[in-house]
Amino acid sequence: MSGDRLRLALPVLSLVVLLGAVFYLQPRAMSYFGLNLLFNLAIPVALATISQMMIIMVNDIDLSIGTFVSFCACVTATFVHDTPVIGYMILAAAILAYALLGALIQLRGLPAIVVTLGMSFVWGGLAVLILPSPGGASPEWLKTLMSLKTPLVPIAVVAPLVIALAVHFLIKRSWVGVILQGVGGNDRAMERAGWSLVRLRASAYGLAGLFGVLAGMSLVGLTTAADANIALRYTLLSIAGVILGGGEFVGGRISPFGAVIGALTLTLAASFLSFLRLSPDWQIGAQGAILILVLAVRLVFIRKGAVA
Amino acid sequence: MTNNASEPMTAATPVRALLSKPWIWAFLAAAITFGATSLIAGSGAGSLFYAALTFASFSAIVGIGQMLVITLGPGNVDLSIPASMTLAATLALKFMDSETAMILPGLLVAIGVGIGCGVINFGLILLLRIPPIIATLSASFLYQSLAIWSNRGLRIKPPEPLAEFATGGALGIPNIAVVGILLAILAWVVLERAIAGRWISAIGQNLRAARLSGVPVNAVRFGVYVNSAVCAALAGFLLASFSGGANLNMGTEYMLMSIAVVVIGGSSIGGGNSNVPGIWGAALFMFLIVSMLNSYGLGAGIRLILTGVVIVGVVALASRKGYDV
Amino acid sequence: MQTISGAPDAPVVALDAAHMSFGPVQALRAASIEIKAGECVGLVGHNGAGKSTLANVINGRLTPTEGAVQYRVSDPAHKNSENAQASGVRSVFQELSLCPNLTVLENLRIPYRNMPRKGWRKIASQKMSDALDLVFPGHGIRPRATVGDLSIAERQMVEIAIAFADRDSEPSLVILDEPTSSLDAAIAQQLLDHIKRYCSEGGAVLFISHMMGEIFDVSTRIVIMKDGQIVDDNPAQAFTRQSIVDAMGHVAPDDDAQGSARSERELGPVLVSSAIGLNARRGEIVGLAGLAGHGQAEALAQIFFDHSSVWKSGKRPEVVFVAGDRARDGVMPLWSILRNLSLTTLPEFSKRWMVDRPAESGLVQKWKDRIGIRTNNLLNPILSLSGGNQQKVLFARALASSAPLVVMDDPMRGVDIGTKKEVYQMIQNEAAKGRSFLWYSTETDEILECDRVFVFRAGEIAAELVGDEISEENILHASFEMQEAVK
Amino acid sequence: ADTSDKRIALSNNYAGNSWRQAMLESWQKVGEAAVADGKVASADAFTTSENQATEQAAQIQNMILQGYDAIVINAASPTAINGAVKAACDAGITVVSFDGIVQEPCAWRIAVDFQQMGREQVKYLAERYPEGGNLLEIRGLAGVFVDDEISAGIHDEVKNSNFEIVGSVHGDWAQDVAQKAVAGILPSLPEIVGVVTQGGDGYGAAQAIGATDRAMPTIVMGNRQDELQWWSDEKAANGYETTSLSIAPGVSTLAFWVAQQVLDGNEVPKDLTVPFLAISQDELEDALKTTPKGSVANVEYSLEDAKAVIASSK
Ligand SMILES: Nc1ncnc2c1ncn2[C@@H]1O[C@H](COP(=O)(O)OP(=O)(O)OP(=O)(O)O)[C@@H](O)[C@H]1O
Ligand SMILES: Nc1ncnc2c1ncn2[C@@H]1O[C@H](COP(=O)(O)OP(=O)(O)OP(=O)(O)O)[C@@H](O)[C@H]1O
Ligand SMILES: [Mg+2]
Ligand SMILES: [Mg+2]
Repeated sequence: MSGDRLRLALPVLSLVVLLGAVFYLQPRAMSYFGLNLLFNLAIPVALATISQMMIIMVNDIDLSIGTFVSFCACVTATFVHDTPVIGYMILAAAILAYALLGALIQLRGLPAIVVTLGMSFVWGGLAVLILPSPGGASPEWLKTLMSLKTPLVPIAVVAPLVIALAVHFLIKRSWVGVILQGVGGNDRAMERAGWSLVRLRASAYGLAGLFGVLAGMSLVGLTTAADANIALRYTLLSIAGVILGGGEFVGGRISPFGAVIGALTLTLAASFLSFLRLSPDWQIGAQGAILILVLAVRLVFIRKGAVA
Repeated sequence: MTNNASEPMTAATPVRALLSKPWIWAFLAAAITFGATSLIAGSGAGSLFYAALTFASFSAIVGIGQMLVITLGPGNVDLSIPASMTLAATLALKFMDSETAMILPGLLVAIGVGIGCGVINFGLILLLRIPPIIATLSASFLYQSLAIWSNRGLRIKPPEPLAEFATGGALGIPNIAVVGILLAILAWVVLERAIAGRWISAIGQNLRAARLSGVPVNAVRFGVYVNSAVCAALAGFLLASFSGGANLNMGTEYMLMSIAVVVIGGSSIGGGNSNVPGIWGAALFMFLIVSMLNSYGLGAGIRLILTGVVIVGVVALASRKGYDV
Repeated sequence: MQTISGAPDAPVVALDAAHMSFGPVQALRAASIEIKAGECVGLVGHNGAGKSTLANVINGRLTPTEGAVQYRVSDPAHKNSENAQASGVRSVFQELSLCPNLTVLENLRIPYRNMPRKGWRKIASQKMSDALDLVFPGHGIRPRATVGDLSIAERQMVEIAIAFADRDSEPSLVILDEPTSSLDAAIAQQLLDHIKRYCSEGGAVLFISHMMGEIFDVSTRIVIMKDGQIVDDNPAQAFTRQSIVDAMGHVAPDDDAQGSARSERELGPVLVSSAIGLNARRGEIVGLAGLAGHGQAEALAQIFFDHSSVWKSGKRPEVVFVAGDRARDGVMPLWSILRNLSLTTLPEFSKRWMVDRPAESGLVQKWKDRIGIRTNNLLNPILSLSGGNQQKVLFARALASSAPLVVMDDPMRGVDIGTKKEVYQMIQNEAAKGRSFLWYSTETDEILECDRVFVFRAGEIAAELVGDEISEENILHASFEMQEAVK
Repeated sequence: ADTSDKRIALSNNYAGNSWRQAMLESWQKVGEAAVADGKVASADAFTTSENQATEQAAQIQNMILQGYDAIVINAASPTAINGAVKAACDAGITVVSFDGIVQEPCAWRIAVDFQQMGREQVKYLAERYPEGGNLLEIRGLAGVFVDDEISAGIHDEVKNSNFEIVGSVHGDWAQDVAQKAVAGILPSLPEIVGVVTQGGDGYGAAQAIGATDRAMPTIVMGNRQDELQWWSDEKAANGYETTSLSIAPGVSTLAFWVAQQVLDGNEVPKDLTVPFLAISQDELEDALKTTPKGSVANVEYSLEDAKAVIASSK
């Protein structure tokens, strides 16, 4: 079995098992309506996870994605709703800022984790400035889009698939994706072959920014309003999603399908727990336990390396 | 593409030598913010310094633990610090139940909790091979539940002498800061002079090569994770004693804080290279920047933005490119 | 496909009195060299002589501090590296330049800057297969395999094939910096044959190696470097093994000593043995031979892991390891030479938990002199050493220990001949004192140094050869045909 | 109508402080009694692991799937879970929000007039110090609705007084953060006469100020037992005077009964207001006696109390 296939086997398996458990506990979930409720909030998580994946692809890690998505959500619920032209310009500028950040990180050899840690304060501050108090409203078209009634399968299932497929073609099949993955695999080799690492890293970050913006917009479409802290937990969720989806922190090993499935699995895990009806004291702990459980299954799939 | 790193350490001017230390930037930043705040505080500068020392201690103590973890190399970070702090403080304060005689046993309970958390964290990493970021995060949910379950968020007062120790000071230095500085010195000795320090750094640079060079890699990693949890537990214990009781949310801000002080302090986040004095510089800075922005009456939004800009700025200034040929 | 423009008989590259210094280190001094089409230039020199530096100046990665580089296509407005690329200069660096997370064909896409965008995968796959078939017939590497899943020898083959592949332009000069170091003899021979064929068809090659046999096999011209200078540059016929060794400036060790030490030594009881039947007696030098990638490295690692602990480390380790793949298994890139060298022995020379620093610098100084590490300051970063000198540090790291068993995973990669002979001698001496060695090597010379040899095939021991049975033919024979082991 | 087969769920976004713990405990106590009495079929409580609107929205969507008849919400955000609340209403579920209320019009709201809470503090201080003076403001978590509301009330009322707010810090509703923030800004402040807070930060402020040689200003407390204890100690030592006000965590039980009443078919106005629980100088000792050590002053509501609240706001 090829490495990529194997990498995907675990996330798919854990999703299937969890889904089975949820259907068993709550047969009502096994419907168009039920699936939509189970998964619609996974759409922004999936987009954020893809964004994080772009960063992990070039061996970096983004601690600011949660605040960035919150910022984008605030912009969407205010500027994009009130004055669309200005709104989209701000979002475009945010993507550009992400790309510039990537360039800065490469040029000065900065540790991405710190720069993004710093940026998480900046995005958070901007979000608080835009929306000191929760509010705003979703642009109509966005609300309509997110509550679209697709035939047969609900949008909550269709959208993640479409996202995964699109990113798969962009990253795994196209030559651009290959070059970007190369940065994570061996950046010296890329440099020797004459590629500009600055440009490549900026592109990866730009893509991350783009998907962050999409995550923020889709989130507002679902919640119909925003607040400055709306997506903070996406930072850790997205990292967990990428890893759960078979990605690795170094070496440019990532899988778009895996990442999206990882995001779905994480969302589902929380639902599974609420269907179990644990005592409130242990509800938080159970979330940790289930995360550990799912990842422990990875053990079966990891080849036994010589050194731990 | 030459760079100064490849030159041997020839005699440079003292200033140059100082500027080449990666931790100097954190102290410079702290000094500048202190100066700017003092402009407003005037004669209050002394008490500002005292407060800075006090509150920086907690960040420094958790930062030392986090630094060793981060030194272990890419992907190593301890996200369970806030939960370990809370759990240790909650259990210890409940155990002491404000009784003076129980102070020492209480401290031992806190440290025991720290050891327990560290063992669980590393157990997940080693036995289940879960990446540290996620292992420590998941474990922290468990600790949080345990803290909630154990006394449902009730705030129990620390024993009187303990509270006095935690809030007191001598010769213009808070007691807490003395603890923090002693721990920093200890960490420096371990990292710079002890075999263990070499081992930690070697693992951070290349785990496989370290293993093949005879480094007992699991023992070292075990020690580092346990140490981080124990530092967190100690910080939690002191913080609860200082602020008059344990809260369920008392550790929250130390998650980002512990990482921030490590990286602003000049440790290479890629691992293998750590930097003890910088932790203190960064811890002071992180307190002072908030005080400065508060003193100038800036709103939360601006304050957050400036904090972020300064973090990125300090890191960009302190960075030096590695080998690039 | 586009061919390289410019006058066809002009040299592909010409260096005129090029200087290259790194701070105080003069890595290259007044080097002048021309390489013309159809030439295969063998470049030899001791470790740190400046070979890699010269190669990097030629391929444009380094810009000389003085002097000029002229390419066949030289546009002064462009950087050297761009001119080099435009002139068809390609390089195979010693440490691998592949992306392990990508497939073989995707790795071809990386240097192939102007690949057609439509259907590029098909094109890349075709070109990759063609190139591999051309250089290494019967290679068995699928273009869609992920590089990370390949053995180190296969990766090296892929990288070499990429350098010779038909891309946007034809290669006019291929620089190979120690390309055969992780290939076994049969595959290396395929490469040498290809080089000869390629040069006879009008290509040029700059071939860096420490293996005299290969140099004589392929070179039409041999260039010798010593301490940053080109000290000799003549047609290959003008040299003999001896004259090269003399010119490189190393004392020529007498070859007759070989093998005689073997018979004299007295062997002790069995010290280690592993599940697959590998064993070593006290004072014995045991070789692991066979084609590259047939389980030798794994067997060694197994022995090392079985006899060392991840939980404790004591004053008397049972086994130490000498890495061949420096970047992966040996070097601590952030550290000085000193710290790198003392790593394994820290608990042995220190009193308790603390590093005994005077003892440390004493020990390191002793080994620097003993094994001849070329540096003026042991506090310099290890990466400032040339590849061969880094390897010596790793050797010293292990030998400085008191462990009775030394496990060596092809440890002489990139070590020059003179040093090699010294190290062989050192190993013989240590063995005489009762130390045992398990030595995996891709080079026959080294295997011939051993008392006993296990030949591996497909992860198992195909033959055990003792004493006079150890010969190139026997090893090759056992490598290729499953035989009843001589027990 | 009979509600004995109805199931009510509590969706809670945060459990990390003593107020929330007391809230959950009150819910459990009253809920269990109601189940035993056959008033409802079940009263389950759910808490999200992190204080996040997105997580709570998912939680509510799960409750819809589980077929609860009513969902009682203490919301992480008044707007960010509107989508999920709307979906619940559309599924025919009664939604009642309290403390952290939601804007979605289909839900019932048991609101605390947070602006008023801010104003009350300043009014109290204005009585104490008619000539005015300097105030320090301790705020909650930036970007959260409650923080913004209380602060707005405070600033609004300060305009009608002789006070000036000379410093404002965010204590994130955490004792130690508040203490740290206050200690950091104190050196730069002129003399202050009063500290206005958002509940639960008073003790931290007192600690920070006590560590300096400043005179202790009047700190408005937030009903936490340690605050009351400190106040009582100071009162005994030097006659310290202040006031304390906050919402009673037991408001969760009011929300419970309101949900039950709606399910019962009674007409209930969409917007209800609960008074906050204030403790004055004279009530201090009594309040302290009834508040468990380390917890928060509390009142729980019975069905009758709830009916009275509903009736009064018709
Ligand atoms: N970037 C650099 N900075 C400092 N010193 C350097 C640098 N590059 C090369 N050197 C030094 O220049 C000298 C020549 O190095 P080079 O790598 O060219 O040797 P080499 O002949 O390839 O040796 P080997 O056979 O061991 O690979 C060595 O002393 C090396 O330490
Ligand atoms: N920035 C640097 N500072 C110090 N030394 C450097 C630096 N960059 C490269 N070197 C050294 O320059 C030399 C040439 O680098 P390169 O990576 O080409 O080595 P190499 O030739 O592949 O090694 P080997 O000879 O073992 O094949 C090496 O000695 C390397 O260690
Ligand atoms: Mg070299
Ligand atoms: Mg070399």
